[in-house]
Amino acid sequence: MTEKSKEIINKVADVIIENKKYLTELDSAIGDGDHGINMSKGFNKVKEKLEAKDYESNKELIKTVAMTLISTVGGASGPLYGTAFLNISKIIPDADFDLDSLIEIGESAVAGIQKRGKAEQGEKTMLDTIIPAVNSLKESKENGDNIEEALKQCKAKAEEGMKATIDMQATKGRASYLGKRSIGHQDPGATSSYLIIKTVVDELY
Amino acid sequence: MTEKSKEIINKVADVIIENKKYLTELDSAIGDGDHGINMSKGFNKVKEKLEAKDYESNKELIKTVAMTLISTVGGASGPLYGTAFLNISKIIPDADFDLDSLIEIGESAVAGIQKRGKAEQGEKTMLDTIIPAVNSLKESKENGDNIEEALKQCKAKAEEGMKATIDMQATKGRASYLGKRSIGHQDPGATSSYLIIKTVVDELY
Amino acid sequence: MVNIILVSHVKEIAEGAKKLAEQMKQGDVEIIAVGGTPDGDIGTDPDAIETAVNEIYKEDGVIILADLGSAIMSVNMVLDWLEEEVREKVVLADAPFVEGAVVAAVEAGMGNKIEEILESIESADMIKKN
Amino acid sequence: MVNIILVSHVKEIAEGAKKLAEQMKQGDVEIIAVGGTPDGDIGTDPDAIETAVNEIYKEDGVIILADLGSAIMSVNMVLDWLEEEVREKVVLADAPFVEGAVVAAVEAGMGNKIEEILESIESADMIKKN
Ligand SMILES: Nc1ncnc2c1ncn2[C@@H]1O[C@H](COP(=O)(O)OP(=O)(O)O)[C@@H](O)[C@H]1O
Ligand SMILES: Nc1ncnc2c1ncn2[C@@H]1O[C@H](COP(=O)(O)OP(=O)(O)O)[C@@H](O)[C@H]1O
Ligand SMILES: [Mg+2]
Ligand SMILES: [Mg+2]
Ligand SMILES: [Mg+2]
Ligand SMILES: [Mg+2]
Repeated sequence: MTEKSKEIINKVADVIIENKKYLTELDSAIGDGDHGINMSKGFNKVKEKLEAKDYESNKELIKTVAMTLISTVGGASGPLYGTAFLNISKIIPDADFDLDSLIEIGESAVAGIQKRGKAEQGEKTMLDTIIPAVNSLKESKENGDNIEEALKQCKAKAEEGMKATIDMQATKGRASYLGKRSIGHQDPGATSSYLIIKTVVDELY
Repeated sequence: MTEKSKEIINKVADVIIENKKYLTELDSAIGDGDHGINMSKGFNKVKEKLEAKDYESNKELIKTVAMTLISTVGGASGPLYGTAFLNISKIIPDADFDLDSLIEIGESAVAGIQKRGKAEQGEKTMLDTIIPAVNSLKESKENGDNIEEALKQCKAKAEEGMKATIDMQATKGRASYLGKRSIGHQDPGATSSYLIIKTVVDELY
Repeated sequence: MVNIILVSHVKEIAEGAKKLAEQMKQGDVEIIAVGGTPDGDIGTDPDAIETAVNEIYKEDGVIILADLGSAIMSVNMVLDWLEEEVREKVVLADAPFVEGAVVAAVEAGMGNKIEEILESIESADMIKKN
Repeated sequence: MVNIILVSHVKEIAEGAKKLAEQMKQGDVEIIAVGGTPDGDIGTDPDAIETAVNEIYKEDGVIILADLGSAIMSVNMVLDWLEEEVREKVVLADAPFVEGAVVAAVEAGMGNKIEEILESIESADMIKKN
């Protein structure tokens, strides 16, 4: 499974790098205009690291992703995504992911981001994409959906969550300096989170 | 009288420049170690300015001293002495100084320093030299002392005031960051004020 | 739109704070960094402060941030030299230097009034880091 | 004696604040300036923060000042990586960056305890300029 995970991460990296300009534009409107630069710096380095070495386990692979993002991103998204991946690395299995392990991965990510950023849902951050996505997986489990259906739902909810940030007022991060003026713009971190989730889902099913 | 004033200012400048190291050492103990550097920078430029041009009146001369100190000193003593001299320039007569005009000069200096620094006597600043010196002139006037006696007393009180700063705790300026630890050191600004007063007095009688 | 002057004892601090603030600014707020003595030492250059005020004074107002000691005294001295009409609209903020510069730049860029900006940057919350 | 780490988004701000603080310091307080990303952009380098903590950690404690956003988050992350014993003695201060650096350097140099220094630099009076 580590080969497949490596493929997914590489694909995520490509998507982030492709969207460098878009993410930076979003951050220019309500932040300091570097989110795309930060994220593609981080994921370029991740690609280099994955290239350079074979990884024995998903644990090791994801820990490398985490530490690389932490060392290279430079913005708040560095510690946030870094801690998310670090948390994921602690619980990620090497076997094929079932719905339970996907939920656990999602919850670890949320816990990591909240540990660092102390934000809740509704504060116009990446959590507004990720929390609905994780909740959707949990609902799918309750409903007995199969994994493909669950992933499809998850992606849809992530996108909805991302778009919902447009109407939110930021109360965490730099965008909060803008107060009400942050309303009307999509959050850059919520957008990069959607791109990551979408890519993972598309690669998984 | 402007020739004589120019001579006095030149002498004051020389004394300050001679004491550059001493004043800097005092400032190293309770400040940022630049008072001597600041003051001799200022008075070196004052000497240049006096050299370059003839001054028609004491007013014009002292205003030049003020503006030069303001432009070149760089530390708090720049605006403080600068505003003192600026105030003096507004009232200084061209005739020989009598006790009344000396008192007026002193009071203008104190008013200027207090306008800028909002300090009172006892806060371990240049005012602890200057206020006792001015008060001494006023007492001399009440006592009917002649000008030589008045100046002699004034100098003695200035020196006493300067030395009294040793036992004071600073509550204004950088030395106040040291709290109680500022006690036991003579204030650099009180010292430069004493050097100025002493030199003026010695030149006047 | 309110303009901003950053007065530090150290040139690098003033210019660095300008760089950080400008990264966040929207619209065409002007920010001038004034730092150090005329000969490049640590300290303050009142003439440079005066020049900065004259350069970017606007009816909407100017906020000055200063770090400490002689920077504060020099700013107040320069303010006293201004004509009454200009003087009223130039304010030395009771705000943390770097943190205040960033928030002032953002809010000025949003077109906030000088009183609103001051309320934000003079708040005690400005120094909370946790 | 307490040591100090200054973490800014901008290298010039961190180094300028160190310069300003060192002008006032007595005794042998160590101050490390950490600023910008590893590749010289505006931002934070958590690895450099970690290195700084390891370099100047002392039993007397270390005070960290950070300017905003990712600098604060990165510091807190690095603190979480420290061993319990070290962690307890390294504090991110709720203090204004430049103003806090100067006062912390003075008080650390005087041998004040970390709690005393924090009380001074976390006071709301630290941002008063008038
Ligand atoms: N406290 C927080 N909790 C969760 N996410 C946050 C928080 N602060 C910021 N973010 C996310 O980080 C994104 C900005 O990342 P980035 O631009 O890389 O960092 P910086 O703000 O340091 O420049 C925001 O769009 C937001 O989604
Ligand atoms: N508020 C004040 N009122 C009067 N004098 C002051 C005040 N603040 C500082 N001083 C004087 O200024 C002196 C320090 O001058 P200097 O070292 O040139 O400036 P800086 O403190 O900016 O380095 C002090 O010794 C003190 O006498
Ligand atoms: Mg950003
Ligand atoms: Mg940034
Ligand atoms: Mg000094
Ligand atoms: Mg100085």
